[in-house]
Amino acid sequence: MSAKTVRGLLPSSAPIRFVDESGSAVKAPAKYAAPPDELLRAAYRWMVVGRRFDTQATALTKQGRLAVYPSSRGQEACQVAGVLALREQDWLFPTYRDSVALVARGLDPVEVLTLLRGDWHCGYDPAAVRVAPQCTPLATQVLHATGMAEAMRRKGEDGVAMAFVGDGGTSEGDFHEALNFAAVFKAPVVFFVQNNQYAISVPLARQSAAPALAYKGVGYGVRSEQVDGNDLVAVLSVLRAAVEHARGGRGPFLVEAHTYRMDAHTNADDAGRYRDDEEVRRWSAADPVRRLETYLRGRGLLTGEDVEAAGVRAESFAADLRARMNADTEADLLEIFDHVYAEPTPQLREQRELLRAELNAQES
Amino acid sequence: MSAKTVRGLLPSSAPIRFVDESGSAVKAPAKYAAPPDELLRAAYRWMVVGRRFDTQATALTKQGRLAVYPSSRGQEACQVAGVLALREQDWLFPTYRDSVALVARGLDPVEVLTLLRGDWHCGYDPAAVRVAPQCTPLATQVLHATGMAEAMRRKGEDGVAMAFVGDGGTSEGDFHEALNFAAVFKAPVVFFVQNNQYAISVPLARQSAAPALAYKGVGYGVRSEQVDGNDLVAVLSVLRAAVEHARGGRGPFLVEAHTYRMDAHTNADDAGRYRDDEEVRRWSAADPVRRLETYLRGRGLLTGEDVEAAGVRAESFAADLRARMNADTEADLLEIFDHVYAEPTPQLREQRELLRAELNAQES
Amino acid sequence: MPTVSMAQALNTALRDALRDDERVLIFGEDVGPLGGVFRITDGLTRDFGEQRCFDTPLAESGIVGLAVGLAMGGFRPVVEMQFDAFAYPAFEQIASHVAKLRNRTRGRLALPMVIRVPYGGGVGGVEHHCDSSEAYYAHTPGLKVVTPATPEDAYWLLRDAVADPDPVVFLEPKKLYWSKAEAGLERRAAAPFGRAVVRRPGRDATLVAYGPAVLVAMEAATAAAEDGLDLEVVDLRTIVPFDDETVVASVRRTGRCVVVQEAQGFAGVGAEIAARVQERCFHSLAAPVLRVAGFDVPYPPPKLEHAHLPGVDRVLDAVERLQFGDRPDVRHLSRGAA
Amino acid sequence: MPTVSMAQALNTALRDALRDDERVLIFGEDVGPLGGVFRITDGLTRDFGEQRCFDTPLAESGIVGLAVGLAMGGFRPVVEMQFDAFAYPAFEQIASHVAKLRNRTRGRLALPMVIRVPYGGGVGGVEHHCDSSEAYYAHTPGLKVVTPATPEDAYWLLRDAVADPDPVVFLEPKKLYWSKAEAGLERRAAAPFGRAVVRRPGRDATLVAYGPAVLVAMEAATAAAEDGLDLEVVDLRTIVPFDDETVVASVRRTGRCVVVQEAQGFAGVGAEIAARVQERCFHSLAAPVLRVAGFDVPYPPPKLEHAHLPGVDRVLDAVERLQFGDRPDVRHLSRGAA
Ligand SMILES: Cc1ncc(C[n+]2csc(CCOP(=O)(O)OP(=O)(O)O)c2C)c(N)n1
Ligand SMILES: Cc1ncc(C[n+]2csc(CCOP(=O)(O)OP(=O)(O)O)c2C)c(N)n1
Ligand SMILES: [Mg+2]
Ligand SMILES: [Mg+2]
Repeated sequence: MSAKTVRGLLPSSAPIRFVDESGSAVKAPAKYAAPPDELLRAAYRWMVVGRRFDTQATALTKQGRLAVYPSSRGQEACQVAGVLALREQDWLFPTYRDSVALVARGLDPVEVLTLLRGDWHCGYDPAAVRVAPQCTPLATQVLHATGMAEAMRRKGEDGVAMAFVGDGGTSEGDFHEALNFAAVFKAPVVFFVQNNQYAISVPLARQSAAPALAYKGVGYGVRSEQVDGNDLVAVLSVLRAAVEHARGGRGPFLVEAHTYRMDAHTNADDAGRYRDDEEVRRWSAADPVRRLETYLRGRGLLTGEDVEAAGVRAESFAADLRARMNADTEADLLEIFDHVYAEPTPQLREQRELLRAELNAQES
Repeated sequence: MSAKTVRGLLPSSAPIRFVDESGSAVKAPAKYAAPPDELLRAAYRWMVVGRRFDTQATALTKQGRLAVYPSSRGQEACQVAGVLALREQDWLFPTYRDSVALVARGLDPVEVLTLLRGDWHCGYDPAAVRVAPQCTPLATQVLHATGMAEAMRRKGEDGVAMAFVGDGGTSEGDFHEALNFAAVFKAPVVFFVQNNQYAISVPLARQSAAPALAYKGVGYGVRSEQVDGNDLVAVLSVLRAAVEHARGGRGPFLVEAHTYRMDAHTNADDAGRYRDDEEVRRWSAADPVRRLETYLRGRGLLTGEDVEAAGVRAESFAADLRARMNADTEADLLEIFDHVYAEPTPQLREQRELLRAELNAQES
Repeated sequence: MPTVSMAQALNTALRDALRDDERVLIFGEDVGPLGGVFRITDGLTRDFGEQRCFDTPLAESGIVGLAVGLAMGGFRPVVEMQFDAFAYPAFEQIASHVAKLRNRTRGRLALPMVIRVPYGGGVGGVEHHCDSSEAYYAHTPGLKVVTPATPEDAYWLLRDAVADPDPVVFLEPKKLYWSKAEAGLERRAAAPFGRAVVRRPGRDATLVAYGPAVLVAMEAATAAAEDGLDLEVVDLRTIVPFDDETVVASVRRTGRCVVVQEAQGFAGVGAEIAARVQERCFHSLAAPVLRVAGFDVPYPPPKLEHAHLPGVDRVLDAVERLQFGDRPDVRHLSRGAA
Repeated sequence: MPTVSMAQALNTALRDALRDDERVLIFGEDVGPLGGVFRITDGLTRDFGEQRCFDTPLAESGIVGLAVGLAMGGFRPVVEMQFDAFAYPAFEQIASHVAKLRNRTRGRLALPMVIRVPYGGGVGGVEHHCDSSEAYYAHTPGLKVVTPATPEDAYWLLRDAVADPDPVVFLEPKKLYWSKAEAGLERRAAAPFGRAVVRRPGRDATLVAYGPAVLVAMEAATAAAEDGLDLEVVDLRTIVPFDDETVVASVRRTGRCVVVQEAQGFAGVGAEIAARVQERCFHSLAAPVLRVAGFDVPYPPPKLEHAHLPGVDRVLDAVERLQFGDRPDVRHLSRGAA
């Protein structure tokens, strides 16, 4: 294959940027179009809601309302851009850290938190919203996304699947197998790596020696790009290009977004053990919400009123979530037997009877 | 990371060649040194022995002396160069197809064929010869090689591990994980992909959409190269550079050799089902043994007498192998219990007694 | 009825499934033009096209993970793992996703897919090619686990598996691939999915077996009959769901039971059968439920596998230990070997 | 004797192993500066340096495969799988290599390594974080499978495992990590590796348990004692090798047996125990060997796990079904719950 083909697959040597940390526009390569202004305004509103959702979920966890919560504070540009780059017919394959993306997809936040709340299922109907259950076994969902993309391709639909995956997740064998399958089948799937610099406590330098994770694409013949993950405009622009590349039948696309996990891995984690405050402070300066706000204000696309309205909307979103999460739910213990198979096996029927008898005995 | 670093990792855009198909020298990049003449002459002799060994093993299989045999006819340049690039202190991690490499490493061919003969162990003492048991679960050995390289590095030894793997094997998750671990730990390991164009019946085009498999290295920060796998001089030169790179503490190296599996996957396979004779004929023209012979003769490094002597040596090698393989061996059935653990568990002792009683009953 | 091999029956089942349901897709390593290393998919690419039966890159986790996505997208994947031990790379996908997706979506996403696994030994295979891996799957809730012992069952159980709304691990006993028998593939006479069958009625003891061990049990029963011992043979057919009814009814009747499996015994499916039988038939049992299984060693290679594989003699030895002291009508078994 | 938690005992064991044998290496995901998500490796990197205890990239097959190579190269790797279900990606390396390397080299290459796996539920973990995976390993010849139930055993069995010439899967019951008990970590009083212990002697029936279920069995025995029923509790400690002697001696004495395990029951280790016990103690048994196990469902989430986990009541219900009709001295159990 020609050197030109190889160059066409490789990412830019530095992350794509449209807006710098001060909120000023910088020149981006011509091949990436600036997203429509209206979309940027919508993205801003979702980011504000997303950030508020995230702090609310963290608070609910402290109150014992969630079993665990992995915050994505600091990654809102990625979470929102990932979703806004998709159309309704497209599928999203999120990880446990992508609740904000699900919120931006329009899912009921209470449903989004069902699993983390301690229930046994994902809360929403995946097929109805075209969002797979949030996935914990790392990188496994990247293959499912590839399979779904291939399903859509085979059915002649024009849907695209987008798989979210973390920097740590790229080390798993499934990530490799997914990129390879997608490339060989030319499946319309976008692999979106949120490189937030850590896999729990393990920093990127111990995760990979690659020039950048985006360089993984060429080894599969997958077109790749890297982007400043705290620049909403850049992430959205590049992901839109990636999605249209896939939708156009040109195969998969890999995007690495360089971002940062501002909070600990989850509420149960103690980030002080492995990173210093100084690093966190440095990344605060790159805050994606403030950056987009400054940029949009600078371009006259956002007024003080808009900002205030977004804040108000986010607050009422949080209040509603709080109220509904504070309501206790009843779980039907016997339902644990009902969805293991389409019909319970004779063994499960017996076990259900055993539990039913126990519960009856307890009640009487 | 700079564009220069990335370029430093990428392979040449075309496979490295020192000798073309007609046996004439061609210009290779200066960074790869021509191997010493004496080594080339030794390589020739091993290739002749290797080819004869291979046809002999195939013949023994037809006679029912081997359970199965995966031929590497056509891949002798890879098999021999892989071994000659190593020193005694280095470790080799072969696949099932690399018997010729083991022969070139100086192992007793009868031991090499122990497993394929239907016995339950690899035949030789891996630590004594620094050759791991030939590995069947694909790409799993690539991780073992990385671990061994890491062991040697940690012990301050200057050994290198070389993992052989096929084109198909590069699709497995373990291949990915091994390259990543090796790069992060800077383990002195050379990944040597014998791309023989097929994984059983599956051609390369269905295995990967990469520009070449050698492009997989950059995604891990692993220096990579591709080479004409039927040009012994090129394979040996590049592998020697790779091994010295690793030995010098500069981390792992990936080499892809483009070659061809002349025979079916194994004696049990029917290649006619998935490839045409025309393709096989085309590759015959690239025969590595003849190519090296022509080249060495052209350079006056090989005489007709040498060629004849090599043939004679190969014949006696084969005759000896034949004779020893035709001798029946006695297997001690009870030994199947002896090496499951260092000491058999009480359960295994019981089971051993059961079998012993059965065998005694049969005898009486 | 025509006589067919199990391999032919399986091939026909896949063929008929492709014909009857356009959502069915067959893929895996070498299942395309080659027809699979055992030729179970022979001719399917030729006859149904690459869109329906195709080769994938070489990665088992990838194959199963792709199947999960395709099933979520409305297809019915039937994937082949080339050999038992080569399904292990897919273990996480199988245990954490295939088995659980229905449950973790409260039944909203079904996962109708079949994972075909040629398994077991007795074919002179080298290392890693002869594992009996049924217990790993049977122990994993959410999977159905099936293994046929006759060509007719192979056909119908595979049709059932493909039509099933749940994921099925379909274990094909390699050593029976070329065994032939009369088989009705046109009109169903085979028992329903989920039911065991009595392959041979008998009064004196029950042999419970599945997959490759059924043949051994049948041969043992024939041999025992020569000694006047009337053994019943139950073939499980599906390990999950398990047919307690048929097994229990048999053992209650005969009062004695030997479980036969090829897999290493420790914590295998045979342990489950023995445990269940004694739980449910304790007061009918005249002797403990005995197990005849492979040894707890890595599957041995061609030269040694005969020592490992539970054969007729080992089964009859176990039957002999069933304490027939209370049954003077049962003569002591006298076999050439003993 | 000092009182320590199981987590502390494990940490001390690793510490002492690092101190006593320079070939010992500890690695895995987050085991370095963080000290592991359960802090079992807390302080080891600080005290022994990165060369001895370090983080790896995030890939379980990679971790185990690397360990194989390092063990071949003379080290004694002790690797951590972060949670039970996250060991599944390493299943091929474990089943096809870790378990088999000694055998396939005719004993020439030993593979002394430990795979530590925090396992089981009862800690409010979300999906994929609470699997009981012991049966997968116990069914795989070539592996030793250990699971402690007390801090003292945790220490000594882990020391034994690290010193063992064979690969050991060391299963740590998550819900016991913070349970405290007096433990002699200086001078060994703990039973040898491979031996079960009678945790509580009793006359009327034997409860056989291991890992997290031992605590439940002990509590059940205490509760039963109030009803005048004297239960013996046997703690297996090592599942492989299995200590038939201790188990059989107990059941022959008591004549009754209930096996308690947290894992889903079907084809689990409890099935093996039940099968073995009835094989070996048939004529001593007054009732079938019963099993109390997790249900055959994917492990349920925090809100529902209490319904799934075998608790004291479920164990006592089983004991009650042990047909004490012949024992008028045993009073009918009367519990609040029943
Ligand atoms: C197969 C597997 N191994 C281990 C884990 C435990 N685990 C959960 S999150 C995590 C770190 C993931 O890091 P990354 O992919 O970078 O995603 P992030 O959490 O930073 O979003 C680990 C090790 C898991 N969920 N799955
Ligand atoms: C994990 C695993 N999956 C499947 C197989 C079955 N198998 C044996 S060889 C082979 C093809 C390997 O192709 P390649 O890596 O190109 O090596 P080659 O045989 O061409 O030397 C397959 C699929 C295996 N041995 N291991
Ligand atoms: Mg991360
Ligand atoms: Mg190949």
